[in-house]
Amino acid sequence: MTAYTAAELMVTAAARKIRNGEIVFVGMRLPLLGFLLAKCTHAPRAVGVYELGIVRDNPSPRPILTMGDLPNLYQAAWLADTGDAMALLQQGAVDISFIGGAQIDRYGNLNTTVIRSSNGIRTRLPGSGGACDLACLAGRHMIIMAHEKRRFVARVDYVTSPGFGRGSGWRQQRGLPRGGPAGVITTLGCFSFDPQTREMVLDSVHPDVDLETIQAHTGWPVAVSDRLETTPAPTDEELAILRRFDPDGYWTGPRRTENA
Amino acid sequence: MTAYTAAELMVTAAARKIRNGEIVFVGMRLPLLGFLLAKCTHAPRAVGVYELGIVRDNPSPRPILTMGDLPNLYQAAWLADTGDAMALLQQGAVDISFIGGAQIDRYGNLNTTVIRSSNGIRTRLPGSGGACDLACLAGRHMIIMAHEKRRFVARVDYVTSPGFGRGSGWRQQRGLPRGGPAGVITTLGCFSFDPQTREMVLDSVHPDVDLETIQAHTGWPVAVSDRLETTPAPTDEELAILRRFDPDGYWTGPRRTENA
Amino acid sequence: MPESKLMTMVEAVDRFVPDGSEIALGCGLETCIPFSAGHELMRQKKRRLALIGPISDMLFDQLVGAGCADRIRAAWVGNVITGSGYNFRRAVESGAIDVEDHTNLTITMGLRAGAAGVPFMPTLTALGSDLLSTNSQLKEMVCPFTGGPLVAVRAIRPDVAIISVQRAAASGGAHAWGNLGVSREACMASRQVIIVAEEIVPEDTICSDPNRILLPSFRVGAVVHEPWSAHPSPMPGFYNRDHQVFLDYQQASKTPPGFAEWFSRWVVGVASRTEYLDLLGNDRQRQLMITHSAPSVPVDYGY
Amino acid sequence: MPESKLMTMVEAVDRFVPDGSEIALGCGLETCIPFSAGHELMRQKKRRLALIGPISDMLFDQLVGAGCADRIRAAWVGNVITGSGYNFRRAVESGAIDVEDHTNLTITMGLRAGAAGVPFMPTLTALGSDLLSTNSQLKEMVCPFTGGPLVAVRAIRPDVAIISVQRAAASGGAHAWGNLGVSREACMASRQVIIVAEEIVPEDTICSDPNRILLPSFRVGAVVHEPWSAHPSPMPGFYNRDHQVFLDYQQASKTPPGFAEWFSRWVVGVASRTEYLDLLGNDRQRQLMITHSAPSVPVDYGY
Repeated sequence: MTAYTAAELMVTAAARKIRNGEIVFVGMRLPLLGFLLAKCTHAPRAVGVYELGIVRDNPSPRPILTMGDLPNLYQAAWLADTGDAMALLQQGAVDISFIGGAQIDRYGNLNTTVIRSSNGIRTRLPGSGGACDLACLAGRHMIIMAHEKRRFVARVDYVTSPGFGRGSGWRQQRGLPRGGPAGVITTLGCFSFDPQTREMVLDSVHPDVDLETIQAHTGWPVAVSDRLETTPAPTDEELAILRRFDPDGYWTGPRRTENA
Repeated sequence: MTAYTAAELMVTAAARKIRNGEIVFVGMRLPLLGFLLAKCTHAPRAVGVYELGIVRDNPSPRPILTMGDLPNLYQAAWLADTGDAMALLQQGAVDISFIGGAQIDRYGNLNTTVIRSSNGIRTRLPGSGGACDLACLAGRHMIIMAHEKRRFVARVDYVTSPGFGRGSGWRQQRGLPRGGPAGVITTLGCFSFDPQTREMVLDSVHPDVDLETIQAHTGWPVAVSDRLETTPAPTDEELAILRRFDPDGYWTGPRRTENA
Repeated sequence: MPESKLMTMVEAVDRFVPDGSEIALGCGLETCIPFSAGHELMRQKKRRLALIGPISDMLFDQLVGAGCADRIRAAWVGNVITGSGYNFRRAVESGAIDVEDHTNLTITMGLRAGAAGVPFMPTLTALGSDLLSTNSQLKEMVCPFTGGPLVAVRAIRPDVAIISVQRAAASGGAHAWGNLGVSREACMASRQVIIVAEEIVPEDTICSDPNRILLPSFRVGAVVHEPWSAHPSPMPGFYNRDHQVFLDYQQASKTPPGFAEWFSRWVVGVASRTEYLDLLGNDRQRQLMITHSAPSVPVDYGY
Repeated sequence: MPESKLMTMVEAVDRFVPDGSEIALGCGLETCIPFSAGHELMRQKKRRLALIGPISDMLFDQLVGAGCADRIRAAWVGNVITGSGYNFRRAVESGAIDVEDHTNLTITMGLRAGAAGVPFMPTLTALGSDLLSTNSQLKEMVCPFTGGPLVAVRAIRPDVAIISVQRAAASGGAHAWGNLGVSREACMASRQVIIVAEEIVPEDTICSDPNRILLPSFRVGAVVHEPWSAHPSPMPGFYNRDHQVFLDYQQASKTPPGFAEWFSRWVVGVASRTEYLDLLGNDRQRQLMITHSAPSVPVDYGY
């Protein structure tokens, strides 16, 4: 079996969440690769919608680093306005999306706006971009993020992208028309959300990771599935495809730039 | 002097209301010709906006009968959506527009929706189209219509396109952001509106028409300007241009189809 | 190879327009009106349709005359160069159809709301008009920021939009050009879209210019290849408006027997658009075809 | 012959962007970002600008670092392929700038409201988020039809939009292609528009394809001819994204002295875009130019 990086494992896990024929709102960074991987494996009929105002149903003719790269526009299925892409989302036409975050809590609420540390220092982050929209309006969304204790907190400092709020019934009360986080893919494991309590539940741990490590990096007592598994490793085929799309390992290699 | 039809006189009077450089929302029928005439005479920098989603700043290369005729799309300055044309209007970017009507009252309110006769019979008309929008949102609008007693009524049966409502201050009270009718060009004369009372005032009578005829065809006591004039006849140049754009006299000839 | 959505007009109308549908058509207002689709709706005796469009030149009047519609959601129904639509007038006056009276702007905002996926959009038009009292889909409201009065237009979400365009691929990717009217909004607001194309072209032709694509092909249900589908309205790049047909229809539709005669000759008297074109004649078609070509300067989408 | 609006970038920025302007730029989000205009704003030491755009890749961070802005109305400020914008972060943390936090959708709806001429537009996004409590331009409201909760986004009307496009005529008619982001809305919502074009072409080229025209030319104040205006962002039809510049800028901007060095070399160290390109070098430009041409299939606007 080929050796792989944590990012490659995460992208592979993300790609597997896309069903064939689904409309996928493709976010920045790792999700770009996850969508391409799904298209080239089990979900050839998946369609990608990009916030720049792009719809694609075929892979770009050469690797791209970001969605605005010109190969991503070549022979696109639609080039339109950001508003048109967001309209598909707001209508409920988007089945699945992927977002990241700097902070997350047990209900999948995400913060990418501002961190307040205990000594009163604020750290300003880039903001929502489309993340809040995807969290509010996609049929379901997957969260991909680094698993660190400062990120997995009891309560996020700012709700940029609503998850399940304070738990059961909260989204309905706030008037969110649909959706909610379907899972979290971290550098250590994969989580889903309990259908009743809406709390994050550990479904799988990545190879060579143990439960204690996950608990140590999580700011609340982790709920664990009765059927806890080991996250399946990327297959050789998946790795080959990923490396075709990220030949220099910019997103999935050890050289990947980490940022909040 | 060349002989001319009533419609030619009316179109000429309408064209003269367009100032050079103005943004003109060009309605169906006679206004199509009025705009072209103005462009070719005193207002070469006028720009035409059409509800189909067309902006033109040059005349079409051959005569058109209606705004959707292909010569009106050729080398247009913008081909876009109806919503884009209406957006210019809603923003307040349109200086002047022209509309017609089946019924009008002394405050310039227009009805193109339904006529109720005294014996209870309803006559259904085509409806607003863009007329209500132009009456609500253009910087000013001109009204062009046949002058008949059944059309010039004390009170319209239905307000399709608001004029000055019940008079002074009414538009502001209803929240209309601007505008109002600037004048009425009929088959018999030209009217403006009193800046205080907002009532229609006769400014000019067409050649060979007298005041009594106008009063006889108007369902309220006509207010007459202190400086009543005779409507200036179309010049030979104006007529030549009109006939170039309406060579078969479809809109301005005796064969013109009259419709509510 | 993407799935082909090519089918005949008979099949597309049969499959995607059940009785009772709310249907947007004539979204170019005066251009690209899908008359051929309208005539097939009449031949299939569709009933209780709600017709949606700002202005559909004289197509709505024909559908009303044929008894297909019981509701109209429009800004204007008539015959653009002649005025009144006589079937429409008769049907409203007899109570056979209901009218939801819009303005061009209110119906546009309603479709834009449907397209954007929001339940309404605000507008400044129609304040002070009687439309506010006769159309329940328009409501006066107070702006949450300025405190001033506005009109809220309820979102319009047609069951199906039928759009005549110049060229399409079998997958549903379609190029439309000229004035677009409310075509873009209607496509995005509708649950189902039928594309009627003058030409079927390879996918590559459509993807060579993705900015000109009308809507994502996954929203298209059927692609019908039907040349001259918009006659007598004009189709940019193909044929001019056939004014005489509008004048003739005005005369014919003045009385119910006149309309019946027109209907039996031009609609039920032909089984398809091909037969309609035979009846129209080659000479007439030749006269209408564009003679001054004006190609666009290409752009490059390379990398 | 229509009036020419051609002028230099120096003149356009001087004339149409007074201190304190609200300015939309980077409306393509990642593509066609008008970096050359941004650098001229910095050279002219513009102050107290409000920067408007969903995402302007790293341009907003540069303008903040140069001290040009005191307010940001945006969904995301950073450097797309590397993450955080360090000048932005420092400026917010020190209180030097205010941020009006949007999402891509709320800022789009705000610009669409401005473009449509209405005081707000409703959206379903941001419900339950903290944006509602920190951004006064977002207000929860009740739908007049459904009774359900919505977010009203106040209209955004920038004083000026600066848009980098592929080709324009002297009159202001401009062709833009590729993903358009919020360019159309921003142009229609803004009181003034500056077009920055890779190529100046005859009016006929623009009018040969009126559907591709970005906005009516009477809304354009200035046309600036400036090749490579968007570098290092990509310009469809001309050049690819220069990723290395974004990586280098990330490193440089981590500290104020690093940023100062970058600024003195790439902004004030050059008097114009021409000098910037000399500094960048011909080889670099050659590497970025598109090598796979993909022309659009023309359409016909004849009659």
